[in-house]
Amino acid sequence: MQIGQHLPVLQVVIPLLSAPLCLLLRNGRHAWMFSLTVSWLVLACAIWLLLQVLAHDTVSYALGSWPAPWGIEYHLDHISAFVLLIVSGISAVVLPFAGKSVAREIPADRVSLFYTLYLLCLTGLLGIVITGDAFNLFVFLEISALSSYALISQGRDRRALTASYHYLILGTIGATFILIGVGLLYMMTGTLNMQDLAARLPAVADTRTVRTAFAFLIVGISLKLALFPLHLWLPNAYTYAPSVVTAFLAATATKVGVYVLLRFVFTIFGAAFAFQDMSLGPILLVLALLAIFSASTVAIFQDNLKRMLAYSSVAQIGYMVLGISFASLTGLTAGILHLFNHALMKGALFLALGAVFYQLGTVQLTQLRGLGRRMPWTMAAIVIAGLSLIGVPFTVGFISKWYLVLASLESGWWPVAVLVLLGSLLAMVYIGRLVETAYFHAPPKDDPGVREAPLSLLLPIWTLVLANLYFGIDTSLTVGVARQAAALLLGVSP
Amino acid sequence: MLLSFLAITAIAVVRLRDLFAVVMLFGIFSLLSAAIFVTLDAVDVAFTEAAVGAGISTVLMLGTLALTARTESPPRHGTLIPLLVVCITGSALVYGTLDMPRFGDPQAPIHQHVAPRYLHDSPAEIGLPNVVTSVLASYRGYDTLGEVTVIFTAGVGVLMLLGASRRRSARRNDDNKDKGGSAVNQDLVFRVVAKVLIPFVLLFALYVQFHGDFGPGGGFQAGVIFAAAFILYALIFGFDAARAVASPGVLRILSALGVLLFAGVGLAGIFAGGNFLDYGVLASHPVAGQHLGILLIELGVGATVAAVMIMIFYLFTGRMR
Amino acid sequence: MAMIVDVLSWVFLLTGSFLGISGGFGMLRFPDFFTRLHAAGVTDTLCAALILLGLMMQAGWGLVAVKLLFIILFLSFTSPVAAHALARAALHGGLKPLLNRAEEDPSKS
Amino acid sequence: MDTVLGLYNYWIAIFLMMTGFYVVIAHGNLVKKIVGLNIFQVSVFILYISMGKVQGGSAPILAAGVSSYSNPLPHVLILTAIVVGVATTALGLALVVRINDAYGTVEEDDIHSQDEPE
Amino acid sequence: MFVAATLAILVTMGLALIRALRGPTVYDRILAVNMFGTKTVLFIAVFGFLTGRPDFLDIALVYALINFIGIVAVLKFFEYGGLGHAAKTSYEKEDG
Repeated sequence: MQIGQHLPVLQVVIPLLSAPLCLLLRNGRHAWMFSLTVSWLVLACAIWLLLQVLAHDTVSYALGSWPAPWGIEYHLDHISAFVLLIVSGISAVVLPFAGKSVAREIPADRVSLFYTLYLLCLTGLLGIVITGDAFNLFVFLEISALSSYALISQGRDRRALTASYHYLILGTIGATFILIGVGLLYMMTGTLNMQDLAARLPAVADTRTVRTAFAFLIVGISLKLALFPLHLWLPNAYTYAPSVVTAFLAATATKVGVYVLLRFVFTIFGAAFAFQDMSLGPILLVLALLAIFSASTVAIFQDNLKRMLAYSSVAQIGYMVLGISFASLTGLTAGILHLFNHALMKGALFLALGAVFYQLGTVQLTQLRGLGRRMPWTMAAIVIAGLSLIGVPFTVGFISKWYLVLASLESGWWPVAVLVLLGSLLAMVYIGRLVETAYFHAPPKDDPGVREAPLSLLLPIWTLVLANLYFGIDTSLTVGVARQAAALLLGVSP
Repeated sequence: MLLSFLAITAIAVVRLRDLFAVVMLFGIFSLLSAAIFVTLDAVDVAFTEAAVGAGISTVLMLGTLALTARTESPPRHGTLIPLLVVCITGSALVYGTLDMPRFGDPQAPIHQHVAPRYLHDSPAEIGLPNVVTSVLASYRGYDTLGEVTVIFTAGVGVLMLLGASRRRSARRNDDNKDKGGSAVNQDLVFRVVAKVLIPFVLLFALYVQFHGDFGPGGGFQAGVIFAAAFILYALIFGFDAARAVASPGVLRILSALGVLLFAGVGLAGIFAGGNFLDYGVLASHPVAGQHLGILLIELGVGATVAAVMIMIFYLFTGRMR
Repeated sequence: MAMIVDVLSWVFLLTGSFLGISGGFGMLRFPDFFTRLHAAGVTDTLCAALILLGLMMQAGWGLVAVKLLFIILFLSFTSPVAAHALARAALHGGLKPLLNRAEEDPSKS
Repeated sequence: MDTVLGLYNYWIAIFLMMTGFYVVIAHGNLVKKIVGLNIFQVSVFILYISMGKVQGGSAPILAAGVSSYSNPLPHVLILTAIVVGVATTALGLALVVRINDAYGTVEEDDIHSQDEPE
Repeated sequence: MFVAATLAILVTMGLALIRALRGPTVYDRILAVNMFGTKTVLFIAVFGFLTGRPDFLDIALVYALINFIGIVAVLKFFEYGGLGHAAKTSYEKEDG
């Protein structure tokens, strides 16, 4: 038996198997240590897989040894390996943080349940990314969705419950739309395997059924990834969820949504169908720009910092979709890059807010006055990650903005480039508000004596912050993989 | 004809404000759709829909109603926008149907491409008459693993939401209520009938579990029936009596074990030299291996489903005052 | 012999169907709950038993017939019990005359 | 006419879907939304099963003397989807119960008005 | 002849459905649902014979079982929880 050969399935099955084991562990601390180990193991798998993909271009694995259109196949290429790395990497960083944070935010008798759900959520997200079967994607989508509903509902505020409920309703509608879309595609081609679908679709592409399927899939996926008019579930869900959950989901769930969009649009339907026949480009472009501006503007007026960052997430998803909407090599590269970069910065920001919440018990802007001196490390992390969000040079944010501007100029849409820069300005305003309050306001009179967060919280935060800086300077790995992935999706040479 | 019934029921569901009636109608809706599945040859699906939609879902909805309010207050804002959204979506779908293969057309692409292999080769490759079971457990076994995981997730999620901290107080109330007695509990007729029926139902569940290879049925349906027998027991003899038979702790372990068994069989495939979920390598002869594998994973499915369903039922009823 | 069984089964089936429909009409037309319960409860079991018996004769001896027998047995247990419990619950809930009265309302019970 | 007959099943399924969908988005009662969601999903199931039907075919359980079977694959998919559906329902209802505990109501409007002052 | 039986069952189902829709009391609806359930059992049994594959009676058995459990559950919950109070107002609304 060779482990290397079974890696694709182990990547998903390890967390899947450990979830029920975790349920059997009654002690919260054991459950945490167990999940931590599992998560690092998963990260190791993901790195190994990325190396395999870089060496062989594609890796596939037939589950149950049944050949592809009959059985379910795992199919990996650059982009899926890259997203796997993002998801498992973020999880590996978030979990060390979770130990203390969860112990404070979740009642002791539910901690092991919490980690069970966390592992299930991880399983679902990994399963979505790795699968090569359209229906299997739906099943894993539901695993991740159901577990995230339950996780979000564990926030302390009672509004976490309603937020989770709304997410459940909208998420299920989205999933059902995807189900309808997949069903229609199946009806026209007789297959569920993505490669096979891609091969058989062109023959029936010019039918109304396939067009409807396309529309339903796009709407369903957009609901899941919170594209502009369908983002309504996101701000509340992220605001009221426990800190760890927010950080994990914000950095991974929507990214996986974008991945699914890429997968369906480029691999299954093909760029020609999506962008020429269905004119997806302009639609996405307009929605993305609307997302950037409306969400950034709303973010400026938020007093709850988590909510502010949640709106900022909606805006950032806009940037990713913007990159996709160009349907050019540079545009896609920018989109995929931003996928990675945004995971880093939002992960760092939400974790830092988690640390603030851990010490203060609130994330209201007004309560943060003068925090810059009391929690210097945490606030410094927020500042650096915030700069990255704005897109200041030497941070990852700059890289993705740079490629976005490049792509829009390449397509000859210079107004879009200007708008991207204007969007950064808006980000500057809301991050600026935060910095101003934290550093230039005197601390409140009734000083509660806040101190710096413990090391075990700071370490994960700073890991992400340093990654923000590192990948902002040394871009060879990220840009290289993103360009490869984009080329593969478009079917051109890089 | 049945479809028209369905349409009428659906409209009634929209219009009625009495949630109790809505749930009853939903039960009818479920039964009807299951009957339609039978007419469309999907016997396994009908089996599941009857057990799940008409059984579990309805019971859960009733439980929720008992815990919350019974009537819906009239809507306060306009219904125009939702109506518009619905119309647009609906017309998009109708537009999409225009190029569809006609209903029942044997020449449609789905009957030409992947499915024929299941119908023609599965007797030789797997050796079961029920093709649905073959596809479910072997060709697309991984989907089924995902499905079990979904159920498991739901179980853990509900446990997280409704379990733990508040159970103790709720339970005490529950005790009082049981002693105070309701007509169902005290009714001799019910008790006698239930005593006679429940063993048969359990037997039937076992039959469905192991007969799934030949007729409609399998682990999932058996799990639901098993759970149904328990629910019946709990309803008639009181929740504490049921808890004495299967305590929540046991259920928690059982639900985890089911998933572990399924995934374990998959891993066994790897250790025996095949791929994940490859049952063919589990025994000396591939077909025998398939049989063994399917038997085991169906057991896993049944265990998890039954445990989770009973657990969810406990959690809902445990809150009743 | 086969002929007799055949005819008998048709008779059963038709009688069962007739009972079913009449029960349905009774359920629809009768004035209050208890009369409707009467209509439904009385016909339901017999209708089911007759139709299933008819089917059994058609099926001949075998697994199918055994299953049908089980269904008959099951229905003949549950159907009257359900009707009985329903009537009891309705009485319990204070549904004596045509209109309902909630039990906990002291002025009416 | 042929078109109408050939697509009748699909159209009814679509009509049901839209009814369910309407309930979900237009109604404010949380329990009813879940019911609507269920109807929505069940009608998608009907759509799937309809496409698997073969005229003159029979249930895909192999037996001697039967030659034409309906397509088993949609059945398998829908079995999975039903399970997913009930899982969602259970979780959704559990949330409703908790919301009722926290707010004392299951009407969306009342919940909004309770949250607004904060 | 099976066709006749099927039709009869369908008609009865329709009648029960109307009663379930019209109410007016909860008990009427429960009764209608119960009857509907029994008729579905019969429908499935007869339909099996109609199409010549009567091996699927398991489903009918499950229906009968689920139907029974449903009724018991309704009655049980009905006596429990707050159903009694809310019930009154809703009757009045619908009667009027």
